[in-house]
Amino acid sequence: MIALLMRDLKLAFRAGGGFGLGLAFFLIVTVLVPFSVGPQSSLLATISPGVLWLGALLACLLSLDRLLALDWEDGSLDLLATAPLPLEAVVTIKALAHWITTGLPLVLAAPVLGVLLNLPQPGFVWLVVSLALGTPALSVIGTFGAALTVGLKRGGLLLSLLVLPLYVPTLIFGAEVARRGAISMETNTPLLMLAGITAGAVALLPFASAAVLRVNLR
Amino acid sequence: MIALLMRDLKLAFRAGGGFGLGLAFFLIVTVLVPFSVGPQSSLLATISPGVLWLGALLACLLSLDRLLALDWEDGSLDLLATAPLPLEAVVTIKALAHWITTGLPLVLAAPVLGVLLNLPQPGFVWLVVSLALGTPALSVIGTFGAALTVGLKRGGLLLSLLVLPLYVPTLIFGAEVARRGAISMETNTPLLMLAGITAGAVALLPFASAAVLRVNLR
Amino acid sequence: MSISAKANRLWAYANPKKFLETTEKALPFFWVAAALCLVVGLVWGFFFTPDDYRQGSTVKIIYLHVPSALMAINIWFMMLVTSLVWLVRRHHVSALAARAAAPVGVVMTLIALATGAIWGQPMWGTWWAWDPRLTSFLILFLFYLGYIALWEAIENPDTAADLTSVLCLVGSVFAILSRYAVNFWNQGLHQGASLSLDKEENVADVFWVPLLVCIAGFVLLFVALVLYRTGTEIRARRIKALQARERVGA
Amino acid sequence: MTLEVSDLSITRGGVPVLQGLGFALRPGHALVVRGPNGIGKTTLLRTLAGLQPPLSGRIEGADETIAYAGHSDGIKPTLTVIENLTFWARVFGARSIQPALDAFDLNDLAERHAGNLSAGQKRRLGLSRLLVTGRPIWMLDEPTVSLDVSAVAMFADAVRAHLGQGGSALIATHIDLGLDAEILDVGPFKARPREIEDFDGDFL
Amino acid sequence: MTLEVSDLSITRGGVPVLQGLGFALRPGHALVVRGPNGIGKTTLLRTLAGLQPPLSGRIEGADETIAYAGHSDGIKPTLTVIENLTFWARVFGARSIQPALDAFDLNDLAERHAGNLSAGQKRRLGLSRLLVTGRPIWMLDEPTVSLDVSAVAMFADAVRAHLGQGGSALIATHIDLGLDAEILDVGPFKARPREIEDFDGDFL
Amino acid sequence: MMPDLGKYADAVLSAYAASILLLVLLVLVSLWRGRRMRAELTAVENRLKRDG
Ligand code: HEM
Ligand SMILES: Nc1ncnc2c1ncn2[C@@H]1O[C@H](COP(=O)(O)OP(=O)(O)OP(=O)(O)O)[C@@H](O)[C@H]1O
Ligand SMILES: Nc1ncnc2c1ncn2[C@@H]1O[C@H](COP(=O)(O)OP(=O)(O)OP(=O)(O)O)[C@@H](O)[C@H]1O
Ligand SMILES: [Mg+2]
Ligand SMILES: [Mg+2]
Repeated sequence: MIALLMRDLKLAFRAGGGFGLGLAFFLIVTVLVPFSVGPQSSLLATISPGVLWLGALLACLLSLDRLLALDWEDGSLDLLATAPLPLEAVVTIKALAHWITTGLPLVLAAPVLGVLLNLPQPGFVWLVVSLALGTPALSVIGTFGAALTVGLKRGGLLLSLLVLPLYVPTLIFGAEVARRGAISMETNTPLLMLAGITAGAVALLPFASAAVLRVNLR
Repeated sequence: MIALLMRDLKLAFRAGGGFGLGLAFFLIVTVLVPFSVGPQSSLLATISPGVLWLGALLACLLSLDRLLALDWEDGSLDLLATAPLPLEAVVTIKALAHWITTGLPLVLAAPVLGVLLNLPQPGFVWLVVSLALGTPALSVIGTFGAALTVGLKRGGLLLSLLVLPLYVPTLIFGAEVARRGAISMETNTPLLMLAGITAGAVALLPFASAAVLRVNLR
Repeated sequence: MSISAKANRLWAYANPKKFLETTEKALPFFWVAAALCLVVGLVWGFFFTPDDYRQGSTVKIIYLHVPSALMAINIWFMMLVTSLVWLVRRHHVSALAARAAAPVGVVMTLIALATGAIWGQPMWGTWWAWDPRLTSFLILFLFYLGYIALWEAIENPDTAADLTSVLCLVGSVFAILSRYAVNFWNQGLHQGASLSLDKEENVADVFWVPLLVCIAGFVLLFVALVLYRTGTEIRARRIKALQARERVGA
Repeated sequence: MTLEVSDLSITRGGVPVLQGLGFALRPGHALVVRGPNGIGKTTLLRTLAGLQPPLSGRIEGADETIAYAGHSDGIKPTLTVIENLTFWARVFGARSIQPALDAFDLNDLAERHAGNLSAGQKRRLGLSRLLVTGRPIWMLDEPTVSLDVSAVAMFADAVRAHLGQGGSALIATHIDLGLDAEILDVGPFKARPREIEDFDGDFL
Repeated sequence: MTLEVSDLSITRGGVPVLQGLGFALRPGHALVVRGPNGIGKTTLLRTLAGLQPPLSGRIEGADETIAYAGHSDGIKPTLTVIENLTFWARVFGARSIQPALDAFDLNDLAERHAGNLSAGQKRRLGLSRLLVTGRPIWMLDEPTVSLDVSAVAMFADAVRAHLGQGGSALIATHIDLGLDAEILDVGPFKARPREIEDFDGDFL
Repeated sequence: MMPDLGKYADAVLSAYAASILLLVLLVLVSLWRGRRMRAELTAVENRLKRDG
């Protein structure tokens, strides 16, 4: 299991950096927002928590299609399925590797990008907290989507289509935490919901992902 | 050349629909925006032209990585390069096919999504006009990016990183047209600039793309 | 000596070996000169210039901000030129010089952005505003990142040189386009009328002379760094070639 | 560990391809699966390896005993030869990858990125993985594709050594490997389509 | 159309692999390229097909005369066999695909999606593309991978027919095709590394 | 002899600190990589010369 995690991390670093690039996409989406909605800083301040959450979500999403597809194409997944590792462990580790290479850097970079979008002062902490709590759910849900679409020729967009509705609850509560935090409102309720979603997803979805993957390997 | 175009369109329809999916992504991004920035309709009306442009751009972007990568992986690109078609023609047709399967549906769907985001009445025409003028540039620039990264293992995110800054001028002028249109301001200047960028990109970039592709095939 | 003969002598330095030998000798001079100018310029600027009547002591940031901003743009220019040389004449040293310069350009851009942001907080009351000049710097930063990422992602050095050169060319055109687009999009705060430093004649000599020294320091530092780093890239390139050969020989 | 198969029927893409197949693969023995293109050899091997369920019939002794090597090798182009092998060794809990490197003459290539190998070199790396699995039954689908004569000999030696240690191998191939093995021709087991009228519960 | 090659040196990944290679391929003749794994056969074929520039040397008669078939077949899994072939026929301006279907016995598979073919069936489809190119020189990299005995015979017949019509073929392979062809062993042309001291402009 | 920076001391000092830090880092990283490549090149060259 550790071998698999280490390999996936190594691959992410080698392949032009799964690390840097998810981040870069986040950065770029954030930068493009003012170009499209205009530069007024009050407007930006209003939408910034939501935009940052949406950007993080899209950055996660964009890196999902390489989560399992590469292993599928070169036959590694067949071999892993016949190896003495339960598929549940395989998908959990894949999700973990995805979070480490994508979610974690996003959490760390969010405050910097908050500056670009005039995020109000009290919002920074809440933005980071909500992302740290929410991104693991994004990775686990995304792994499920990747397992669903892995056999399809370039399921990239189909993957997005399937995963985005699943991301809605996480997004709603996550963005709500960040938004309320930014205007110094109470954030307990959405925060609890967010934590609940993440805990549930992490505990249960790997079984669904493994089942789906087994079907796709047939 | 027509054979290539027809094949690419056929492939797009078969492979779970390059058609439907770019669109679906556009739809979902638009739908997620109210979830992330909150539902006040005045705020949505202000940002809607920009958000629609950004959504269209991201939908384009997301479908770029299958533009050349599939043909590269299964060896078709090698064979096309040795066929009696100049590579310049090949990349132009690829860009055209991408526009027909992605850009065109986006243009047609944008007004519907405008309703969802409270786009002000006068903005609809301008939104459609600006997208119709701007999306061809997005496809051509995207083809260049795809040609640059085609040899790389899953260049997906690198592709976004390279292409997004190139999209900036198109986005600025396009969104500006839509934004000004929505508040009934004069739109001539940005419209002209947008047209200029598109014309220039369509006329010149295929040569760069072909050159780059030739290097990548070595 | 005719111009073409001179040019030919210049091309001789495109031979990696000759380049290494020559820079080996020239480098100490550049290091020392850069250090000298930087120390003199910055110390002079920081300790021995008066505060501006309007901006107070923040004016001292100019000694870092302006030189780095200038370098950030000009380094991209230099990369454009060397990329063209590679595409036309295929001298490896030229491509490698572009590669060596890019990280220096990133750091310069970062310094300009950071000092600008720090300056913006007291002057404009915000770290960041979507002012055209600031914005176009951010875009430049993205171009640098993309350029470097492309170099890193491609394994075959010649392929990488070709592709990054084309990217640099196309990117330059789009960078200029963005500059106009951004100007059109937002008129901005940077150097409003209150900051008359913009026009050369309005700058008091007390600020101007140390600023010039700092600019010279930054330029010299850049030259030293690029020569040194190009040497490093040449060696790395040769290591790669030798290792590849070793393997095939095996 | 004997692999026993009886009255096996298998499907591919919802169509039965082979039926009524039975054989036993005993330790120390190799079985070469032969048959024309498209008869269902790949499907058979995938079924035995547990990657897809059989339509009917019994497979015994296939639990965690099979090392499967299909058309693609599961090699990561950005990892080196050693890194690739070490990964599989750790997954399967093998101690050392040295024997695998030796058997397929990979020592010279050890530090190369797998993406830079030629077709035959890649294949050798893919086959060497079998040695680090420690599994008794090898299940190989056209293993000698792209291999030159000396590499085919290396492969045959590796199989012989494996058989000598009480392992067994099931190999689908079109060419002669120079192995001393029984032949299983699957041609006669080609599935006969059911009666059209027989439109029953499972649409086959 | 004679293909003439003289004093050719080729590189792969920035390393010279073959040097001083020379041969002539006359109409009606086939040439089989042999050599151990990793010697540079694939690289040679790609260079001759114009996919990469040679390091030095001359190649004559290779302009728009070569039909190249590499390790991968350029087959689209979501198109049917006929659609795949028709596409290439239109690109190369061929009139009919029927001869190609006949030569590789693809008529029964004509309406199948190419993604559902077995390895050997896919390969047959890939080879049939050669017949619709109408190009005189075939350049084939391990064409018989995954083919069964009868399909190899089909392939040999197709090559013979092509030679009979004044075509020619250059085939890299490790196995015996039963063709009456000259052999070009590239082993002796393995590139010798340059002097270490020779640290010149092109890093080779 | 620290000059009086007034209420902007934080800004000015942090600007200088950040810039100088970045510059020094750049120089150090360059030198470090330069050294490494130099050493590695001699090693590879020697190895090749020895092995012929
Ligand atoms: C992140 C923010 C900033 C960026 C990216 C930035 C960028 C630039 C650039 C590109 C130049 C051009 C140098 C030239 O063309 O001569 C410049 C010059 C200058 N900047 Fe900034 N700037 C930023 C923030 C600020 C702030 C906040 C101030 C002061 C309130 C400021 C004051 C100046 C001054 C005085 C010059 C010199 C003008 C001249 O001599 O031409 N900048 N800056
Ligand atoms: N997804 C699918 N749907 C329908 N039929 C399929 C599908 N995949 C494969 N087939 C068919 O199933 C049959 C068995 O295929 P299989 O790959 O097992 O053959 P094989 O014996 O390995 O052939 P080869 O020697 O060419 O590799 C073939 O006739 C093939 O066309
Ligand atoms: N990108 C690369 N960088 C460095 N070396 C490479 C690269 N790609 C291939 N090589 C090496 O170049 C040599 C020639 O490879 P090539 O694929 O031409 O061999 P081949 O004769 O076709 O072998 P095979 O019979 O195994 O297909 C091999 O030794 C290979 O390892
Ligand atoms: Mg098979
Ligand atoms: Mg080969």
